[in-house]
Amino acid sequence: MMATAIQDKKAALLEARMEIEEFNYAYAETLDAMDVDRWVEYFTDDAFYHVIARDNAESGLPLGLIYCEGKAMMKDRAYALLNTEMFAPRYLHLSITNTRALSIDGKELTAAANYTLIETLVEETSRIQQVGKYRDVFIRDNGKLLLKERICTYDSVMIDNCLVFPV
Amino acid sequence: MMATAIQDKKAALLEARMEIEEFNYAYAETLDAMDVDRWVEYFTDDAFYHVIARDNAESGLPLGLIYCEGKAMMKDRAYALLNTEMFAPRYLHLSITNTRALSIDGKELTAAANYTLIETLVEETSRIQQVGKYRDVFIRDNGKLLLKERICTYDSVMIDNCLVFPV
Amino acid sequence: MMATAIQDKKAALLEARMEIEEFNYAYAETLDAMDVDRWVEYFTDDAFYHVIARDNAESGLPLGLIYCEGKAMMKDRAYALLNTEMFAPRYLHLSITNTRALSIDGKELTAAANYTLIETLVEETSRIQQVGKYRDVFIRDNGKLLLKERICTYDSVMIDNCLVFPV
Amino acid sequence: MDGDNRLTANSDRHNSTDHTWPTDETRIPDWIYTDQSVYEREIDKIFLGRHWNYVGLECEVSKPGNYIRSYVGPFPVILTRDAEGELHVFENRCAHRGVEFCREYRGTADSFICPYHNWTYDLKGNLTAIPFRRGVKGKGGAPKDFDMSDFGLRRFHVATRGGVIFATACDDMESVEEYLGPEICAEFDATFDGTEFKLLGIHRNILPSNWKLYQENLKDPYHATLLHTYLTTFGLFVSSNESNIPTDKTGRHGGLLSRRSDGRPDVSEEDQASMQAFKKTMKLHDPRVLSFFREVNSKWSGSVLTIFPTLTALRQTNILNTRLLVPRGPNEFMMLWTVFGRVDDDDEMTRHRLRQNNIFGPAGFLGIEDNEALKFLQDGVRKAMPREGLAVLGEDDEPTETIITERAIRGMYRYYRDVMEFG
Amino acid sequence: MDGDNRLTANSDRHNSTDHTWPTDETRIPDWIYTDQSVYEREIDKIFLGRHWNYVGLECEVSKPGNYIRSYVGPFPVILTRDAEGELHVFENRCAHRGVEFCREYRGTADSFICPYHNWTYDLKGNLTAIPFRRGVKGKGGAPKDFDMSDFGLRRFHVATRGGVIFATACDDMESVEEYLGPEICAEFDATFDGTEFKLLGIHRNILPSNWKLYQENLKDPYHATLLHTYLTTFGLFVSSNESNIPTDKTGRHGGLLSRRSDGRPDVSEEDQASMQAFKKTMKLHDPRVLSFFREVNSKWSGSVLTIFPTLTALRQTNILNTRLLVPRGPNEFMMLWTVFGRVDDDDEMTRHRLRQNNIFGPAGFLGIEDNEALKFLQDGVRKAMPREGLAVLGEDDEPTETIITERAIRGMYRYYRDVMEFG
Amino acid sequence: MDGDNRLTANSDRHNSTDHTWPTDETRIPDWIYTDQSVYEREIDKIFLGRHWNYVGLECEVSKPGNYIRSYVGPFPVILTRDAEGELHVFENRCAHRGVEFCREYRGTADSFICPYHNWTYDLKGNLTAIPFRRGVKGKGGAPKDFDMSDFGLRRFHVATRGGVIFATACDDMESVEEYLGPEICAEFDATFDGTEFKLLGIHRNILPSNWKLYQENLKDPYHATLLHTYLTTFGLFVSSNESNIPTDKTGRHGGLLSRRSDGRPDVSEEDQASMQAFKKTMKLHDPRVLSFFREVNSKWSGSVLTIFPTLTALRQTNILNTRLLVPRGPNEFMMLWTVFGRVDDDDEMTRHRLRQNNIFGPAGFLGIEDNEALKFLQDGVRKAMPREGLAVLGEDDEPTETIITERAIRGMYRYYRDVMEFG
Ligand code: FES
Ligand code: FES
Ligand code: FES
Ligand SMILES: [Fe+3]
Ligand SMILES: [Fe+3]
Ligand SMILES: [Fe+3]
Repeated sequence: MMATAIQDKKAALLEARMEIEEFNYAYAETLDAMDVDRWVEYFTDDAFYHVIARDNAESGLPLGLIYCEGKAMMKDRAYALLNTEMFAPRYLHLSITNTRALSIDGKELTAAANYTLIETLVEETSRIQQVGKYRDVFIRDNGKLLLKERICTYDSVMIDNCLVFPV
Repeated sequence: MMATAIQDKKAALLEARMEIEEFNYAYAETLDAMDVDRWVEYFTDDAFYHVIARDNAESGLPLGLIYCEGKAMMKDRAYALLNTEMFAPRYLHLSITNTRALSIDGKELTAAANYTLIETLVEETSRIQQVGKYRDVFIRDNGKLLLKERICTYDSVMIDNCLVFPV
Repeated sequence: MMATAIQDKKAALLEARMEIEEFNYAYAETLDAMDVDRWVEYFTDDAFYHVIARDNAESGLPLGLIYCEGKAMMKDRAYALLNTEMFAPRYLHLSITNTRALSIDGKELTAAANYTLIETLVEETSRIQQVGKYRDVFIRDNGKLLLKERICTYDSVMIDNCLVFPV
Repeated sequence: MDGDNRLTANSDRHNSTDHTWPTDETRIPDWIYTDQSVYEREIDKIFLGRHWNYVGLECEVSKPGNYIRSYVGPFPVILTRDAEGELHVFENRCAHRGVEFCREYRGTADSFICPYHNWTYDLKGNLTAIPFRRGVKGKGGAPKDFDMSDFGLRRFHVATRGGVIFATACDDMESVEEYLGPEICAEFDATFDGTEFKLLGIHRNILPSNWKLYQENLKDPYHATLLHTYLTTFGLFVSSNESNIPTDKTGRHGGLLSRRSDGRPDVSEEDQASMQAFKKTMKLHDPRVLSFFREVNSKWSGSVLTIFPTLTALRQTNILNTRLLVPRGPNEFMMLWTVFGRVDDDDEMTRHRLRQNNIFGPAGFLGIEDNEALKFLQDGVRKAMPREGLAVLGEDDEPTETIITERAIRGMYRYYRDVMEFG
Repeated sequence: MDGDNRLTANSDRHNSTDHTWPTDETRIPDWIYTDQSVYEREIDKIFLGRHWNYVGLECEVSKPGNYIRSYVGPFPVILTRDAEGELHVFENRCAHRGVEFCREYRGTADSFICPYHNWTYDLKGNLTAIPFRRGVKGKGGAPKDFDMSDFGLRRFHVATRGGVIFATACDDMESVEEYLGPEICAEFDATFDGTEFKLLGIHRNILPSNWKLYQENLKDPYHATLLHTYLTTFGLFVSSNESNIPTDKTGRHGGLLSRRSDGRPDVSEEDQASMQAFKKTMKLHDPRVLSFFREVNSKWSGSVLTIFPTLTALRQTNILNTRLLVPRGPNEFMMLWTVFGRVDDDDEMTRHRLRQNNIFGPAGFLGIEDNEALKFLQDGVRKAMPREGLAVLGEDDEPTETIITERAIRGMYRYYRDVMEFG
Repeated sequence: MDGDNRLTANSDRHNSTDHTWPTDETRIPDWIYTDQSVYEREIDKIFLGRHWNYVGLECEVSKPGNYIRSYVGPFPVILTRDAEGELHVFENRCAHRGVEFCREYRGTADSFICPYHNWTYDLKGNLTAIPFRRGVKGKGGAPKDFDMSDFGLRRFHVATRGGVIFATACDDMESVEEYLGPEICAEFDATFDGTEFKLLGIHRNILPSNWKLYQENLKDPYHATLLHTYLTTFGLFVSSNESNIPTDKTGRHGGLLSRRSDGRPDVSEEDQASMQAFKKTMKLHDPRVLSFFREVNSKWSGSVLTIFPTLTALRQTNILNTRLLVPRGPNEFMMLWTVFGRVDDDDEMTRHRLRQNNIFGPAGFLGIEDNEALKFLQDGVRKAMPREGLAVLGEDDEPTETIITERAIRGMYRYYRDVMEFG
């Protein structure tokens, strides 16, 4: 590519990263509030949301801790969490760092980020519940970004009891 | 709003976020250096600084772990910490992530962020001392941002011994 | 300085910070992948890479946990890690936050950031292996940033067994 | 009423150091869940005793040279398939200085080389090489009479049935079939029906509770209708489903069998009253999660088997998995959860299983609730003033379709008390 | 001098398994702070013995249906106010399988439903409902003769005074007034004077030290002038303040009473010499923190009461709080710190209290220092070679206004040794 | 072969509560690495017994008033140099209530003031001041007959040799020279040759293994050629290097001495076969790391000394360091690693040492491997079924240049068994 083309690409990716950071920080705040009904709205109708242990992912095993094909499945999970699930009270603190915009192809953006979920239970100190990486595909839907795919690969494969909310 | 107005607002908020990130990162470095005299200078004279446990906040209980009405009280705390307090040597590592600019209204900005304070004591490994969220009101004082209000609501309501320095 | 000059400087530093964030996030992903061969390429040939305990640094003691004078030493470390070292399988999660551009002087940039390395061992939960601060000198080498110096001063001076990969 | 249950300084607070079992069989003492010496006794009497310990599935080590890390009770072992296809289970501890040498979850190898001094073992656990065994320049090395065959890795007896692999330290152990007994073996064979399985993945988690509580949980039909609103609401399991709760004659193994009703569950008003959490109105946006493709020759759409001591096997509609319980002291255990399908599944069937597994697992609608409930339970027995728990529901001679019962729990503890030789 | 205090292999290192109390009452053995068996003995002899255990304030459960999680010694309990306004304290442990069912810091309810099988308890702790008690279709369920009134939650006797709530397992317990004794009760009543209180919030922290060290700390007037430079510098407490240190006749309870001098403290040169940390020059930028609005009928502007075993009550200028010590083994305790005002406080008075609380609490100028000092102290007794600590200052028959004294500490341990039956 | 090493319910699983030492000296029991009571016995018999415990180097406290935190066995102590330049080692625990008062890694002071009540100690550990000792206004304070000289900090006997500082609780201890014995003392003196050292820094880490395993590791020439490919590949240590492994006559101390071959190592085909990790081809991009400036009067370019109980001293080409092992129970120890040069090093020599230290340390090519291997080893003895480890290589009367040997390990445990009085 010519130097200027490279510069343009760099500028576009930087701009995209800024926008995705805005998206991710809003996303995290929605989950910290356990507002899973709104969480669903960060995705396209046909979105694929997958939370997968790094050891399974690296062994080519498809099992997901959470595996949602399409928004409908996410809605069902949101409903179940808010209306049928029994779990201890907890505070969630999801920090998203190292956001990277990797490519832009027309309406489609690919991106990556690190996430760290710190959970605090009643009368316990705060502890790391899960760390992992997002691998994302965004699409731009009249000016607004939506997740078409979010693959959450987590390092914390030995789960401390259970993961209640999505990451 | 018209599309362009929305675009302008988005652009303004993005710019504000960049500026607040600069502010927050400098703020964190000041506290990691335990330079509480300089910490005071991040606030307006009439600023309100409140560190409150999430369980108290959510129960509508006003008690603060730290409760400073105005810079004068912050100065007194800074003086006490540096001149009268006895505590074990420690290293502080305050990371501020997920910074969000929420609104701009003339000179006044509202914002939010996540913070994680990792403390390291002599001959101990590093551990999470406190995680929480900032809810901020900034004002612009000839070009410079100052905190008019910083409410630090912490998840880590079961405090590990004590919190020595502000967050 | 005149107001505009200050504004220009602020703008330049902000732009530099954005660029360094891009650099740091790519750097972190390279290390999380344990791709130390590529890690070496983030540095200039004469770069100085130093990982030093905060207690040594603050006592003026020069001993480094890792001490590399020039890229050649880094290459040797990379080779040793990938070809001769025995260590348990692990997952690395390096998050870099609070990136700050501190000064710009011609081709040379100084910067700082916080880093947090979370390590996950087989059948163990994720834990903080090391937190610390980068003090960096970047140079611009036809459009591309390279590290001329990265001093990693870590708070976690009581190391949990050993540090296998650079930070 | 006031004055009842008044706690007094001399009300029943058992000294957890004197371990006499309550005479009333409906009472279960706290100390079996929290006492370190009881835990150590379990190691000898149970995990190294006359029992078959589940260690893995054949589909996890399908090819010669495949191995996985596994456990017998709390002891780390390696499960291998050697070049001849034979399965072996041996300790993950070097015979030299004691290194736990295998640190990978799974892999393929033709030998294991201990990292410390490179002593080498074959896939049967035999010691096959010692570096510098003859020394250097004739100096040093192992004694002339050193016989490597005396220093292999201690191995367990191995047996398989339907692709499920068991190990034991007992030399004159009966067959798995006899061990399971006819009632449970029949249900075991219904799930592990001889077709070849395909590994879909592993869930791993640490539960802060005693390993026996998990077996209890899956022998407890009572909680399913009350804790798991998700199940009841969608008729995967309600009190009106046709059910059966067989146990083997010793009481150590059990089954929780249910037949899914078609369409909306029929739950009587009276039963709904008992189920405070019952929700009539919930409807799935994506009902595929619950679709059921009949794949086994059994009337039961749901089969949960609890095989003493540390295996649970689940077949729920099209979910297939096993869970291995790995004790880590009295107050904690690790769970390795192996999810599988069949080799002849097409992609859509595989995706169907993956979708359906959302219901279970450590982030599944049932997994969350069971794990949380067991944590609360361990907190109770660990922190509260000692008190005997109750297992009073149902009768020991009741018809096995009775579901409001704790018969299977009582049965397990009758066997447990016996094998642990508690007076 | 060299040669003194020479450590020798046979110098006093007590075997912490033989618990004989030193004959010299000014010596305090290490093992009462670190030994597990001593801790377990405290549970029987102290927390479940003839003592009133503080569990909360009426303003925390002001309305019918209000409840909070609390503790009696290490045992989780629930404090409730029932529909009739009566207070109850009972175990937080289900009578069925043992679940710690209440996981919320506070709330309002008309019953407690255990999440595992939905057994239901009323606000008195009575078992009121068992789902499917009669089984389903006549099959299963609880035995015909199962009497729910036999399986309520074990409850403690409750008493209140001045809005402070106590619980005991002792059946023939004396009144709180008798328990406190006249000297301490008078000061208790001065703070808890019958006006209605308003909850301002709770501080929670974990201290890595033995619970008794906290009681010691607040019975120790000596440290206040030396550790807490903040206090001394601003004349909240200096050796020249008028003070009094009453104890009850058993020695288990104590008070630390002080009268604030107006303006700058008068500290003699000689005393300043003793206080290496003394700072003459410090001036507050915002003196409101120290303003004192007289609100109680007492000559004492500062009153710290240590009520055995686990309550401390603080009234310092306009700061009002209680602290509940929750032991978690010998080396750790949890502190629940209840800060309150009065219902008739106006907003400015509330803000004043909130500002003033900056001085105390886990991030307060005193809280930081006390918590750090106690951590260092536990580190010492836990890690160092065993050695007896000293409590040599003052005399047991000294005038109670003596402040350079450890009389109250000696008194507490005289009682402790006695009730613990240490030879 | 199958049938060998068959684990059976009654195969050797030692009850770790009965501590009888194996009769075969080539067998080492697990329980010395994992048993709490054995650990407590080590405190009395070893760390407070007739041994010199390393506490630091003179270059760490080079000036009057300098001090560092250190340890004798698990006990926190302070090492000071007083105004007269004399060295002192005393407990870090206040004689008053027991506070661990010194929390700084290092510093300079003329006294230590305990934060709790400001009791003050001089650099010899003498109690020199008690605030308000005479009370206030004649009230309170210490008893008239209170003699501060009775309440200093308990101190250890101190000895130094070649700038290395040792402490003991034994009153009639022999000299360091006698303690080391002629063979080891000679090598000790070769490294600590009387020149003045310069502190370069400290590495600190926690190893999840028993402290004795670290001594073993450095008495084990066998692992060096096999685990540390880095060493072998660059000829810092290969089986063909000239080597010597002396021990003192008791067997407790040892040396691992080697002479670096020039250029590429000469490794016979046969030996390479034994070294699966051997890499012929590796070449350094920056060979400065391995440059060797001869600085001591010794034929050995590499000298690792293991001084019982808790010192290891390393001289490897131009790397100089000592390691202090601080036990923290049977399963963990802390390592304080002091790296130094010589006062007359120029900047380039200092940089050379810093570069070379990349090879060692907790992120060094050897440090990583040893720490990982010892972690795996402790995992093995802690988690696996009890089994005796082997130390069978070499013979006790072999020539000391033999390197494929575990003679030094056997020697240490012969002494250990003896001093621990194990039957
Ligand atoms: S410990 Fe395994 S080879 Fe030495
Ligand atoms: S454990 Fe509480 S209802 Fe069963
Ligand atoms: S404890 Fe050290 S002065 Fe009181
Ligand atoms: Fe369940
Ligand atoms: Fe105090
Ligand atoms: Fe080594």
